[in-house]
Amino acid sequence: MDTVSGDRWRGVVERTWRPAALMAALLVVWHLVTVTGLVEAYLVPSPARTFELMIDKWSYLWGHTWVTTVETVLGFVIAGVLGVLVAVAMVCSRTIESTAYPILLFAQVIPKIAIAPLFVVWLGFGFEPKVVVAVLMAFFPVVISTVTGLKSVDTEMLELAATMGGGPVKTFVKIRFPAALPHLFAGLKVAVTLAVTGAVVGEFVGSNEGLGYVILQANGNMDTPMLFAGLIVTSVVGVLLFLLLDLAEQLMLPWHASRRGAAVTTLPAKGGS
Amino acid sequence: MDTVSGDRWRGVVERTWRPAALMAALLVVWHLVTVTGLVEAYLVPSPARTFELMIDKWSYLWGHTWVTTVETVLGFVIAGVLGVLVAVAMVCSRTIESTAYPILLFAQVIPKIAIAPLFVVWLGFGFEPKVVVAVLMAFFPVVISTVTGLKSVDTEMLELAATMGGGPVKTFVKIRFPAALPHLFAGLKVAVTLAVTGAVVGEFVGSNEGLGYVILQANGNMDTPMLFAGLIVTSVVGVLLFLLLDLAEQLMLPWHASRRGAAVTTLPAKGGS
Amino acid sequence: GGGDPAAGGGGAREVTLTLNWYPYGEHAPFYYGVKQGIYDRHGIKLKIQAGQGSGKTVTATGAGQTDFGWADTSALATAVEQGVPAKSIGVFLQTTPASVQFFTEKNISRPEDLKGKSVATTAGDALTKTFPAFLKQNGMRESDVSIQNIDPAGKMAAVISGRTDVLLGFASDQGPTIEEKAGKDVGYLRFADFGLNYFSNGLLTSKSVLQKDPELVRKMVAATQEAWAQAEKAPEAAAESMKGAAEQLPSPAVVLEQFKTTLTLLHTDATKGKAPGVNTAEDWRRTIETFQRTGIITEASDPSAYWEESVAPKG
Amino acid sequence: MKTAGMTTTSASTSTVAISGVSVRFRSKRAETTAIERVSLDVAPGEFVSIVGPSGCGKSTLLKLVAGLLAPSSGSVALLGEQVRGPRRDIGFVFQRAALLEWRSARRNILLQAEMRGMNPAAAAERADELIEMTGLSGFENALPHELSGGMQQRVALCRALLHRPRVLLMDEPFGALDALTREQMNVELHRVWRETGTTVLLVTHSIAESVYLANRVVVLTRRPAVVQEVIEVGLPGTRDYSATMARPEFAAATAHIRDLLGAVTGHD
Amino acid sequence: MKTAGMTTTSASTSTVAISGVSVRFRSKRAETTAIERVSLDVAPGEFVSIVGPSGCGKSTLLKLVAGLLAPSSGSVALLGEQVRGPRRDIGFVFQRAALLEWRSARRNILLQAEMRGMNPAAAAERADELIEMTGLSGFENALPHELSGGMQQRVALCRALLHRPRVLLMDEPFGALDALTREQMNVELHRVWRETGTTVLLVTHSIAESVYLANRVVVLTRRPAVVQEVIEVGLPGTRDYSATMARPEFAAATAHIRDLLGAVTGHD
Ligand SMILES: Nc1ncnc2c1ncn2[C@@H]1O[C@H](COP(=O)(O)OP(=O)(O)OP(=O)(O)O)[C@@H](O)[C@H]1O
Ligand SMILES: Nc1ncnc2c1ncn2[C@@H]1O[C@H](COP(=O)(O)OP(=O)(O)OP(=O)(O)O)[C@@H](O)[C@H]1O
Ligand SMILES: [Mg+2]
Ligand SMILES: [Mg+2]
Repeated sequence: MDTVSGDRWRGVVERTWRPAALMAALLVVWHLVTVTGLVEAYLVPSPARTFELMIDKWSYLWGHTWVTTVETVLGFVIAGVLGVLVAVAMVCSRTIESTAYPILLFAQVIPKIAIAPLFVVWLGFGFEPKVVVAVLMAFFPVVISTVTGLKSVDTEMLELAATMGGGPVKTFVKIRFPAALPHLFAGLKVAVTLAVTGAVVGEFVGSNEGLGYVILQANGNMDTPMLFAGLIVTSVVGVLLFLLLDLAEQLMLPWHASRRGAAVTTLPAKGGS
Repeated sequence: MDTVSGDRWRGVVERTWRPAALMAALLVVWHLVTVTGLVEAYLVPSPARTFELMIDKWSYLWGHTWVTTVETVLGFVIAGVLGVLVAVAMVCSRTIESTAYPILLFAQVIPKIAIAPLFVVWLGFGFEPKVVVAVLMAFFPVVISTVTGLKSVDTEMLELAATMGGGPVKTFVKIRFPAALPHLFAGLKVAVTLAVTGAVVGEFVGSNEGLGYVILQANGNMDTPMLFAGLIVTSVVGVLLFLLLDLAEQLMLPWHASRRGAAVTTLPAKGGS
Repeated sequence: GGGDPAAGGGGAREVTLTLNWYPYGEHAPFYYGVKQGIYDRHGIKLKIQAGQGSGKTVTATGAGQTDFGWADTSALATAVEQGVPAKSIGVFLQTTPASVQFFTEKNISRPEDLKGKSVATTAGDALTKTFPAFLKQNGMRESDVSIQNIDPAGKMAAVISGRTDVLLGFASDQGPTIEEKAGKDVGYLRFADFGLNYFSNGLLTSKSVLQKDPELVRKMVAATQEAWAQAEKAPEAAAESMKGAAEQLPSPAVVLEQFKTTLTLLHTDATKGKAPGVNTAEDWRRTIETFQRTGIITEASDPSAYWEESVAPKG
Repeated sequence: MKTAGMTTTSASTSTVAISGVSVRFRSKRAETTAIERVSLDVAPGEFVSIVGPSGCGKSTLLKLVAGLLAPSSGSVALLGEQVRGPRRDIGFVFQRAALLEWRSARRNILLQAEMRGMNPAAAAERADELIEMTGLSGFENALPHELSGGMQQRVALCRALLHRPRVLLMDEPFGALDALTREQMNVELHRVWRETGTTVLLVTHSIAESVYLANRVVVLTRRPAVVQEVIEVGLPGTRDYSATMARPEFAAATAHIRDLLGAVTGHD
Repeated sequence: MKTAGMTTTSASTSTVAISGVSVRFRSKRAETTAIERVSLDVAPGEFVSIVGPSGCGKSTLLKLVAGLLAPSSGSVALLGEQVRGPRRDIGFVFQRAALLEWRSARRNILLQAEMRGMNPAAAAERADELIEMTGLSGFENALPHELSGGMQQRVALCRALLHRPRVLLMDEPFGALDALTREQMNVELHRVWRETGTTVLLVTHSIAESVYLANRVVVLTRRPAVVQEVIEVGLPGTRDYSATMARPEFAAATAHIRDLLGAVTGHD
């Protein structure tokens, strides 16, 4: 028991020390670059000032962070569910696939900020337009990945399913979908980062709260410490959501080859009980 | 011979009529919606006016389209190459993977439009900042997909490669990379649409040319026909680039299951010579 | 300056001017000046670039990405306080075009009428920061109105659609556009008419250009003043000159309207009758005091911190 | 048309009725005729083995019967009904194990029950029975990549037997098993067949196995596969393994099949 | 420590020297001991067959020799060198064909040459020779999914033979082949072995095959696999197929192995 939890602990350290070291290195570079005047303060503030501000204003930042996080999560969940549904429809029917693709592409490629007036007029200034923008941004990677995943299922498995007569729904639930999960997760990971951006962009369009508002205002005031604080917090939200997904992937797909680690180095456990 | 080319022709019709019909239907809806005054002209122009404008100003639009297309393609290519290289490095070394991930995530999550002023200050109003934004936007999906792809190679194939002693480079070139191609293409497809958005967003920030310039200016003047013309052209650029990738995928991966079509319905050819 | 032998034929030196925004009526004199050869005559081959907000223009100017900028004085003041090495070389819009804009059907004629109204603003811009002072000046509090931050393009749509009652903007910018789009008359409450005036758009450059090539700056100021003076005399021709110079413009009627509105903003009482772009230190002081009072800057410095008087010909 | 004469007229009473079926695969490179005008009728409860050279079209034939492939010409009927699409009234063991890599051995077997909506408790009991029978006890919860090749094949076998199908199509189901296990499986399969009256079509490479288990052995030629001969195995219904092997009919049948296949001598 | 005595001292002259090797797999669910203190020496140019019940650890043993798995205890040496990682001085036929689905049959075979940087022209010639030998002619350009199970296996065989390896590790390489093709392959393999002096380790389920081909047959027990007995096959070097089968030594050896495996009777 002791050794197991010891192992686990060592595993956590193992996995975190490198990113932590990197972060520290980046902080040092940032510090040096600003202290030496290589980059001027009106462009990039010093880390000290930025973190000072973050501590001073943490409750202000926290309030806005919460708003953005809720929008992001909501947008991501909707995009995930919708994206999978659309992908399923596209895989089921060539007609749907060939008709839906152009619309999806269209919706994907349009710069969301350019249709801001439409959002403002149709959806107002509340919660909804931000969630909509987040959904629009996050939707496409989910669809593309899921379609790819659903289509790369082994054909023999599908033939087998057909002889079991489970029908399309059961075949989907028990075979196609689980087989597509590794692809789906790759799509979801991209999607969650885009959902964050979407929520922030949605806030750019029209909002009195959220990190987008903080960033925009800081930009207007040339308040670079606040701008960087906003950017850092935004990134942290994105990174945390991403890591949550990564964790979910590890829990749900222990079987997936990409989690099994490198091939050739597989060593059977030394010793035993 | 005749029948083959006939078949091919029928195939093209088969594949295009549905999207075309959908486009037509959308145009009709758009027309009706604007003609009946359901949506006001200051928000959505009529298709007739939009296309009229597109024809009138085609050389103007074409010039800007060309600029954006070049930025997009350049950004996409750089993001693709860099993304694959980074993914390879990440798959090769756990150290690189765990250190690079946070940076990548960070770079991905930050709203580009918020840091775009930095690009303008550092890189000016020219070509470069747009390409940089396009690269930043398109980079992440390529990395994520490639990593997933490279990791899902059958472990037994890798073992086999090890017994052939080809070394990591040959194993990569001949086994891992081809096996990852279906994943990679899914990533590239998302990336190319994001590269378009990236280039346009880059142009929003500071530019005298490109579709982002056209769109933002139209937005400022509430020149909705021009706005929609810009959006349509942007989408067309995105869709065309996407289709090019799709074609490349079909040519390069004829073996991939997702291209082999549905399993159970595989029919051996009727008749013969 | 100007002695650079590599700088094009005819001795004209290529110079970039980055505007505060995409070209609209206010910028007509620059195009007019180019068309009339005024800049050429001063040895300047002027290249006009669109900008994306005064703040970015000031920063880009300070960083040397453009030779000259055309931007709002409040943005300049903020930037200077943050350490951006940029300086004004003459404010041309000495009366602020800042105004509350609305359809006349809303029956707003005094600041008090704004009570209970929703106001579309843009987060972080100068108007939004001076608006509370405008309200206070007129015996109102911020809580009397509801503020809504919206993207610049969304602001106009919000007012036309009725999502908000009024917007904060430049009288020389949005007003004529929404009037045309909605087909309804637009009314203005100009800050300047209700006891709050400060400097608006003007010409600026970086400290390094000022230091290295004061001669070029002098030429630029002189040429610009001349261009504005000429344009003032022939507003139609000036507005006309924009046609073709920039493809995507508001309709000619809107451009003219915008420019005519601009012309009403060129002078304070102190500079009446002088050439456009000639400022007085007293006016500068008053503007700086206002900026400090409204929180655009935290500490007021001497006008010389923001304004290089030496390059401006006394007119 | 020409093949009509070869079709027996008992189609309506046959469990499997293959009449004049040809299959042509067309790929970019070439056209392969896998099966050429093959006709075969299998009576209810009959056990038919199919042997033939590698690549001749045996797997193709089974897929035809299951409705996973459509013939280029000719027709197939199963249980009196024309085969037009995948049929669920069968149990199919593929040549490859085709297991879901994220399901344990037991849950791979139970997939059959889940897909058919069988009673879970009954299915679980049946699964345990089959796991016991195939010697997989102790590995119920192992994932496919933790199983040996032969174990994977046995899981696939259990899966096909779980729902006691009326028709069993088996494509080389014992190929990855050692001799002893294979014999045990043969005996078990024979018992299951005797007890349940299932109709079985078995593709095998083992001549002994084909004769031991079947009522009839169909010998196919090289590609394109044509039925070379159908051998009636005159062995008694209940077959003790060693006793059967010792019978002269057994020896005669295996020798004949070896000759047909052109084998130099009697190794399998 | 205890197993040291079991190790023969000829490690330095052996091509393969397995000494006191155990392999334990640990998964979340359970710990499986696949191999328990197995020792085996294979002399240069020797042909050793390995037989044993399904799931006993035969594949595991071959992977140990190839350096694809590290033993939990004990050590393995190949060609006089300790095995510490994957070894390239071998040819390996896996139990599954493991073909690259995007390469044609021929290009799958040539993968071996490309990975090793062999002379392309010579490799191509050799590939054609092997394709001819294994009866794959006409399917050189077919993709794996267009090949039958047996054909895929033959492609894998060709791939392993392409570079004329000094040591050949084969994991049930003929399992998906029909009796006739299997015999032909046996004869071919025997010829190749005779001519090249390759050292071969062959895992097979066919007792006849194991005896026909090998100098020695290693019989493993049920899991955890222990070496039950090593049978010296006293057959002459050059072996005519039918003549060999008819020899009394052959009959004796197969019967003995059947007994060891606990088979009820002589079916394989
Ligand atoms: N999808 C396909 N496309 C093209 N050719 C195919 C396809 N499937 C099978 N074939 C060809 O059809 C022939 C018969 O294949 P099949 O798998 O039925 O052989 P088989 O008798 O089962 O052989 P084995 O005993 O080796 O498994 C082979 O020549 C094969 O190449
Ligand atoms: N990766 C693994 N993780 C856990 N257990 C494993 C793993 N690989 C093999 N085993 C176990 O090791 C034992 C031996 O497996 P192996 O594949 O060597 O058997 P085998 O003798 O080749 O059997 P077969 O003849 O069926 O192929 C089996 O019980 C199997 O479950
Ligand atoms: Mg087959
Ligand atoms: Mg094995």
